[in-house]
Amino acid sequence: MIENARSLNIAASFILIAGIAYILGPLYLTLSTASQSYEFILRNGLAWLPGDQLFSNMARVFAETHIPIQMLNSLAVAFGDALATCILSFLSAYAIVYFRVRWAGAAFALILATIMLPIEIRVITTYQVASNVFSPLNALLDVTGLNELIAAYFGAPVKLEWSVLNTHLGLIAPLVAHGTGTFLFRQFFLTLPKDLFKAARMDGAGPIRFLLDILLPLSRPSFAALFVLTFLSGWTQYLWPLVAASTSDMQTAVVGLARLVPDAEGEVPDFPMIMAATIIVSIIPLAMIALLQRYLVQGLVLTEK
Amino acid sequence: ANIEFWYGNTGVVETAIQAQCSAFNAAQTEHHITCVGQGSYEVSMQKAIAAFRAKNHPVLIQFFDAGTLDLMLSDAVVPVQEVLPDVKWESYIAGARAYYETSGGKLFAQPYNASTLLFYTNKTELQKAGVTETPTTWEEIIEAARKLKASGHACPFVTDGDTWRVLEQFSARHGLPIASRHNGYDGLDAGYVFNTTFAAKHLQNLVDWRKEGLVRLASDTKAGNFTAAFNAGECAMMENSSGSYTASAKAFEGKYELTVGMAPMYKGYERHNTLVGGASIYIMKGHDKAEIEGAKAFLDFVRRPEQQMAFTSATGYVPVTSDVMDAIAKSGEANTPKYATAAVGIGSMNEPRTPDTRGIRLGFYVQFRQVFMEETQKAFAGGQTMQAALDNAKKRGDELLRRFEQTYKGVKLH
Amino acid sequence: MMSESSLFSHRWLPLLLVAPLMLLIVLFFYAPIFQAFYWSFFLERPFGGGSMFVGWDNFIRVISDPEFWEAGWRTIIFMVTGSTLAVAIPLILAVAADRKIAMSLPARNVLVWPKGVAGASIGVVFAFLFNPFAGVLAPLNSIFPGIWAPGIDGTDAFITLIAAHVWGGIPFNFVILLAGLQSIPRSMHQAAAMDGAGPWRRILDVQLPLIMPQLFLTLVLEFTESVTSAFALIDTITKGGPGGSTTLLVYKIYTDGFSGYDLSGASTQTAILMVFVVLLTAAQFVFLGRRVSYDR
Amino acid sequence: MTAIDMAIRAAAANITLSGVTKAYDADTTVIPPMDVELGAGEFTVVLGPSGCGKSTLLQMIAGLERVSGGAIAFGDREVQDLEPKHRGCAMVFQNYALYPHMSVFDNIAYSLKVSGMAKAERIERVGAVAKMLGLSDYLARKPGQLSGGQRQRVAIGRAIVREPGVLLFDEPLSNLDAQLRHDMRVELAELHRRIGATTVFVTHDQVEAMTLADRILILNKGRIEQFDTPKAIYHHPASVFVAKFIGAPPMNILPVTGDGAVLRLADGQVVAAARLTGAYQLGIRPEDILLDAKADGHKLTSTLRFREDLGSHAVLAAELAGSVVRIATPFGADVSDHGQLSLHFPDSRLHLFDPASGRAIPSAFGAN
Amino acid sequence: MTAIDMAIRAAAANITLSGVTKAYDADTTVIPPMDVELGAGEFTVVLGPSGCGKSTLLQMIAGLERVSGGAIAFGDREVQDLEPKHRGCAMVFQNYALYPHMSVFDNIAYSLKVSGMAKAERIERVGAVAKMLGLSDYLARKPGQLSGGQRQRVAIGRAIVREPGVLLFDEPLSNLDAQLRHDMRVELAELHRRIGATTVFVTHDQVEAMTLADRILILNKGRIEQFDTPKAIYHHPASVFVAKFIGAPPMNILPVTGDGAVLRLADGQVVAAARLTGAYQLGIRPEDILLDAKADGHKLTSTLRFREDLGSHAVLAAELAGSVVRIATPFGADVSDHGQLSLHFPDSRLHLFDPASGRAIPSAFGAN
Ligand SMILES: Nc1ncnc2c1ncn2[C@@H]1O[C@H](COP(=O)(O)OP(=O)(O)OP(=O)(O)O)[C@@H](O)[C@H]1O
Ligand SMILES: Nc1ncnc2c1ncn2[C@@H]1O[C@H](COP(=O)(O)OP(=O)(O)OP(=O)(O)O)[C@@H](O)[C@H]1O
Ligand SMILES: O=P(O)(O)OC[C@H](O)CO
Ligand SMILES: [Mg+2]
Ligand SMILES: [Mg+2]
Repeated sequence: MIENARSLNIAASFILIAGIAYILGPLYLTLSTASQSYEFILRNGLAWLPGDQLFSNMARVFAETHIPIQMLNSLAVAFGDALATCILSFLSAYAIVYFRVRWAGAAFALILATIMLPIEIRVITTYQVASNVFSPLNALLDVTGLNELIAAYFGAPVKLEWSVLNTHLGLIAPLVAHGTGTFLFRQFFLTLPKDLFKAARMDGAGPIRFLLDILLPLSRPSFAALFVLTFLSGWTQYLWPLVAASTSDMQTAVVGLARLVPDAEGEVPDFPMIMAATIIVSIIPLAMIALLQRYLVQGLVLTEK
Repeated sequence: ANIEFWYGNTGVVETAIQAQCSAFNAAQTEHHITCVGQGSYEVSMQKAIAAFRAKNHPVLIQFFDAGTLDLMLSDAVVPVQEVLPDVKWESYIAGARAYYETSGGKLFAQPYNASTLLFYTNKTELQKAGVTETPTTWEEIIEAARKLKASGHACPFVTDGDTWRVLEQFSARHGLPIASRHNGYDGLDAGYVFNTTFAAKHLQNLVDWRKEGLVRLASDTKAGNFTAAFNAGECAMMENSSGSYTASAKAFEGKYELTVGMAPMYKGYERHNTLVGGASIYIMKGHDKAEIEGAKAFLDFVRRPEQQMAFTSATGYVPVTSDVMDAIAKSGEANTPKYATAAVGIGSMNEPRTPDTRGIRLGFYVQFRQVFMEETQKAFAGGQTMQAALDNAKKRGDELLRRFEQTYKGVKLH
Repeated sequence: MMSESSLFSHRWLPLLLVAPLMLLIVLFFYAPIFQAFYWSFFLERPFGGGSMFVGWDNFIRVISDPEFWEAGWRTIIFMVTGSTLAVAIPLILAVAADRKIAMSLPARNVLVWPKGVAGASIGVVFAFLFNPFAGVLAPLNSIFPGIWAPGIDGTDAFITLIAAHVWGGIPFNFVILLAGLQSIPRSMHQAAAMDGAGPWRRILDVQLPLIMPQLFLTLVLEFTESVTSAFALIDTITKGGPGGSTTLLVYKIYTDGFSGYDLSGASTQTAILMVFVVLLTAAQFVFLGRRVSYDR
Repeated sequence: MTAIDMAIRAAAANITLSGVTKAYDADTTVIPPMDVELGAGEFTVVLGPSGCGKSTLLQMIAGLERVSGGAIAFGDREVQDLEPKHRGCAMVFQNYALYPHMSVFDNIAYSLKVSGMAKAERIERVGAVAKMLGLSDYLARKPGQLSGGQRQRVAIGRAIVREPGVLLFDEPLSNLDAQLRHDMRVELAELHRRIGATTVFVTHDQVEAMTLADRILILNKGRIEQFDTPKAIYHHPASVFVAKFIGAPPMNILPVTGDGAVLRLADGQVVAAARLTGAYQLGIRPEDILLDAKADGHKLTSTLRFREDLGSHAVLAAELAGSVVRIATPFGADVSDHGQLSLHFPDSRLHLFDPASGRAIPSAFGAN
Repeated sequence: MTAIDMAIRAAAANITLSGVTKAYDADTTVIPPMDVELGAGEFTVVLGPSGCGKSTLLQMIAGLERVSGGAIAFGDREVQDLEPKHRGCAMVFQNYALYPHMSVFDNIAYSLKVSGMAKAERIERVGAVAKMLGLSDYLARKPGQLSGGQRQRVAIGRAIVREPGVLLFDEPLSNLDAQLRHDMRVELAELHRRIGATTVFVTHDQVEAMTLADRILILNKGRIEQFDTPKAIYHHPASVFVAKFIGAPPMNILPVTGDGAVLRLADGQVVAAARLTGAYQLGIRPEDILLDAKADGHKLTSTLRFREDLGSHAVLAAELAGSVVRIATPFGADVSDHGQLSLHFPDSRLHLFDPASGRAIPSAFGAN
């Protein structure tokens, strides 16, 4: 366009530079500190300038901490969370949008409500459930009096027990119980031409074929965007894995990382090693962002209706 | 049997615990212990609570001093002395016993990583400022602090104002109660009294000294951490747990000279014992005989003098049985830095005691510690006077006590 | 929406399709919430064993506790300032990145990075960044001693938290808002240019009004996100201090429940917070959502 | 004639709607009870303004919408409760609704694949269809790489590959530009001539309707206004609605009053002799109005307002008795701008409508 | 005539393009050097196939695209380096690009507001424009609540409220359905007659071009094929491209060979007498072909393939010398299907083109 947008472009450049600096500042500090020695930190606190200890600090992370192994847990949790979220959200959004069922609105509302209350608020009781996933069922049987009947007939009431604590399943499942994915897919489905659905029906495709042959291939960008977002949030989860995993070989890297900051007052945290570990722990998600960044914008364009 | 032990420590201590566990597993074939770090005492306890409700709790769990009453009334643990009647429990030093024993004199938990409050100085810096004698009273500390300040030292004395340090240990060694009913030993109907004792004056002093620039809080230091500030030489004196000795010694190596002694008194007050800190190990209910056997074996193992000595030398935590003191004496290393805290720590805990200095047996005490910190920090920041802060803390603390009383209505105090 | 009757009319299949997610949500969302509500009417012993029905006592206790109100008030302040900034700053960045300038490309990549760095691990860095002696504001402190003291001064600690929160909130909001800006048709800019509106003016008159749906979406999500993100940051940066000045309700619930063993009190607060968040979100929909026009 | 053509021709069946109604929700009936029979192999165009229920009707035939009442039969087979895939009809959508992620081949073959046809047979069938539609060279492309016309052919290929007896189109040309639209129309007509499937074609474009239909079904608010051949509809519109809807520019409609002897316009000028009394609507097509008529009929005086010259012919707009009348003059006759015009309405070209119901009054002036 | 009309008429200026070129990137020139002058107050339609550079040309005039070379002048004022807002021209966009969040009033008033006009004056100006466009009752509505026709009027209102000397339209009718399109066209013509702004109107619809333009500029791949009145373009197309582009159905083009005496079709039939030798392209419009000509001219024998009946006239497609020839017969003459047709091409209606360049060869058969 022929117009003098120079003032705006200059301002925009400055804003972006400031934004980038704001983002990179803490990351730079992480890097510079990670490349100093513990002794340096003891004397100076964190470092403004990089040193030469980066690799030895990283080597210590590998040698002295569980973080490399815990990264496998993180990978399992983030991947499992992302995959399960993508698949389950996809399926439920599919049921809500493409089936004539009276409860679709209610189901969607029930799913969407989960967006409002993060796991941090309900962590205590969630832990209770995770420690025995049958506890709600047991309680239900008790309250309804069914258990008395059962006890009368079979001699003992039903008391099922299954703890998912300290398992990958238990780390993942409560994270998946979340509505964002369903919301995203629903929005996306609503933007698809309706005739596509009708055409497939005319072609004789039933619900499963339509799902597999038409909807799934078309949802790839949304799938990718949701996958990346969920993967990242799964990877960076803190409170739930902290609580739900009790052994260090089940814990995720972020929890392991936080654990490097000692609880007792007796010590100055080994910040160089912690920062080196931070870098190691962030490598996978950062690589993921760098690779899949374009899908993020692409897959999130939620053109309303 | 295969058994589990949950603990809360991290860092150096965690390493030492894991070493002990491996040693135990290597030493015999009958049992196998898995020692699980939970990241902190709090998380460890909360998980134990949930795990107990779900009936998949460990046999052994370590917990810190502040939670003693909560566990005693929980009906989730068995007194160790009942499970292990044959152990020579008398060999545990009185200071450690008092904190964890029932009214009937039976130990409820086996003291494990025991600590107590000590006083640390950077002798090099003190001498630079012309202080040749290591101070032992608050009056001397303040005098030294003024000298340090005059000589340009920015941070003469440092503390974090932690409840354990500024209230519990202070009150105990000055023979002051924190709460009525002998700090709760006599019943759940106790109420807080610290806002009326000399402790209130001491806390007000801290506020004034901080204003004067003689005392710094953790957040006033460059490192944002008072231990780090002391270790880095930024601050010249601090009050801290014996558990921090190893780290300080390591940091000072080759740069500064470190002294460690008993925590300071006010002149005119008779010295009483300091309380045992750190944590102890409980046996949880609901396990079969084989598992209890394993637990017993482990408890016996960590009680062994050589194990305690190794733990002490690795962490700075204090040994708690008299036979270990003998062993240390025999080892010929008694005066080396390795065991520097052992003698002074035990000595401090063994000072004369009164019914008010046995320990703390108050409900929801962990939460009270936070309340106390919150209120006093406001006073340090100038948001309210120290007296108002303490009155507030008492009020909120009493509410906790009343709720605890209500929660455990009808439960007998051991 | 499609017409009802042109949809698949299977009976069991849709149930089967939502069942897995629904099961998880019922188990790990509704059951815990129900449990929290349940506990809020009881005095619950931490290790179980005795639990006493106390009616509304817990609610009365919580409501008459000034600490609760203070934490609630702080939560609101954090939600409002935190989410406003966490939307406004990405908005400004997105408007800038939407222009065809050299910086736009690297910005689009770098600005997403924080999403990959856990709040729990970056908290330490922020604590240092705002350290009164060594951090970015240290020079200020050497001129006016004590002006910046997050370890003592609650407001300063609060600001530190918000800065860290905004840092972590940039990526998601940036991406959504940028996507919104990019879907504005070119002809809309051209029309405004013909009308004599320069590029600055177009930001206000054209771009902002047209990304209202995205702004609304980010605001709503950000409100709940601020609750979540706050936890990890408080836990690593301030621990709720100094003097409780950064104890938001989530953190208070966590500490009351986890370190105070006050399951009943924590559950009661959880229940109240839930009602509050739900009401707040509903209010957003009513007051903001109504003004959002989806016309393009 | 290829094998596919023959198969489709054989499958073609007549479509009978008996009392079919549709209401999307309780209070608004989109289609009141409708009875109609579309002949086997016939090309029916459903024409009507936007929102009149054309798509709804089509989708009920296709099985994409449930009927609220009544029955639909293909031949003797009642189909209203069958799933789309069991009805044996195929559909071409407005924007073609091609699967964007599939190649042309896969798009066409998809219904065969779903029905479980063996691969070899699929390739053969798709090959035959593609050849017939001139798509053989494009089978590997994705829809995004095709021109509008090619896309339409793919959509048609997808529809006919299953050899449906009934072929349905929902405004398949409305997204194209004029040029392409014209070409597609011709292609469609040829295709139908060849394969002879019973075809229902929905549009709101009258040129499409006129050129494609065997019969046109004109819908207005869900009701059938007229169902007849294009010629009959053009020359004998059954109502004012049809008269105004068909023809561009549309039929002129003027209010007239009969005094038992002649019909007069609002300003008193006499249009025609007729033994009618009372108020009527008089209709005449623009191309039926004669200029400067030498005939001895009634002359009407009007004022020229403006003219549109379309090359092949011009359209004049003239003011007559307070209304605007459009006149189509054959092949660019020269008329001076803004002057007086003398018009003649031949009796045989006049249409008379009841002003209340809008229905035509037949044979008012004898046959035409 | 209102005050706004007068102001715009006064501002109307001629537009001169001198050697204007445009290349979006180095290797592809969208517009090769172009020289053209559009008269003050003239209504110019730019017509051409998709992608030929119509929008590009318009946007260069508007200032939304930079020229790659050459100069644009409004009157004596060189404008090619001015920002859009300083050029004094206004534009109506394809999808109108109304601000969806602003009321009709605010949409129209926006440019005035930007220019800092006082509120009272704004209300007055917008009121006048709205009245002129019949929008007075809709000023408070949002664009989403308007019909297509109303939206267009808002877009026009927004354009003319600033009293621009130059009014630009980029395919403003292409999103409308046939009916509405027709009405809008008439409104536009009236509007231009009234306000007389220099108008450039881009379209690829020839009916629009024919009915609206004072002169039509026909573009082909960025080059001007012809720039003349609609009548001249229709009756004297300057090239095969123009001949085929204008007229529906388009002009028939047949290869002929001259032997110095007559022109013959590919199958040897004689079309016309002409003293020409060599190969040519012969053009004749469908409506110019006579059926069963009584005239003594050359008779051509052809076979009828099919017919499209459009009510007002019919189009026959006949095979002649291996090509398909379309014939428009006036007002539904009855011709039996699929029979032999005898055709006559009147000399005066023939067009001759150079087969290599495609340019018209003038006066080959005297005037017509
Ligand atoms: N799913 C639906 N739910 C409710 N009403 C509907 C639905 N689909 C269509 N309608 C209504 O039914 C009427 C007929 O719609 P239909 O789509 O059949 O019209 P149409 O003739 O195809 O129009 P167009 O030419 O615009 O495509 C309209 O008034 C429309 O608003
Ligand atoms: N911004 C651009 N960058 C590069 N090429 C462009 C750009 N805009 C248009 N073009 C190219 O310039 C040529 C002319 O485009 P233009 O939009 O002027 O065509 P048009 O005649 O308006 O076509 P249509 O009728 O489809 O609108 C096309 O080949 C197009 O691909
Ligand atoms: O720091 P520690 O381990 O000595 O423990 C100190 C107090 O006992 C904590 O309650
Ligand atoms: Mg329709
Ligand atoms: Mg264009």
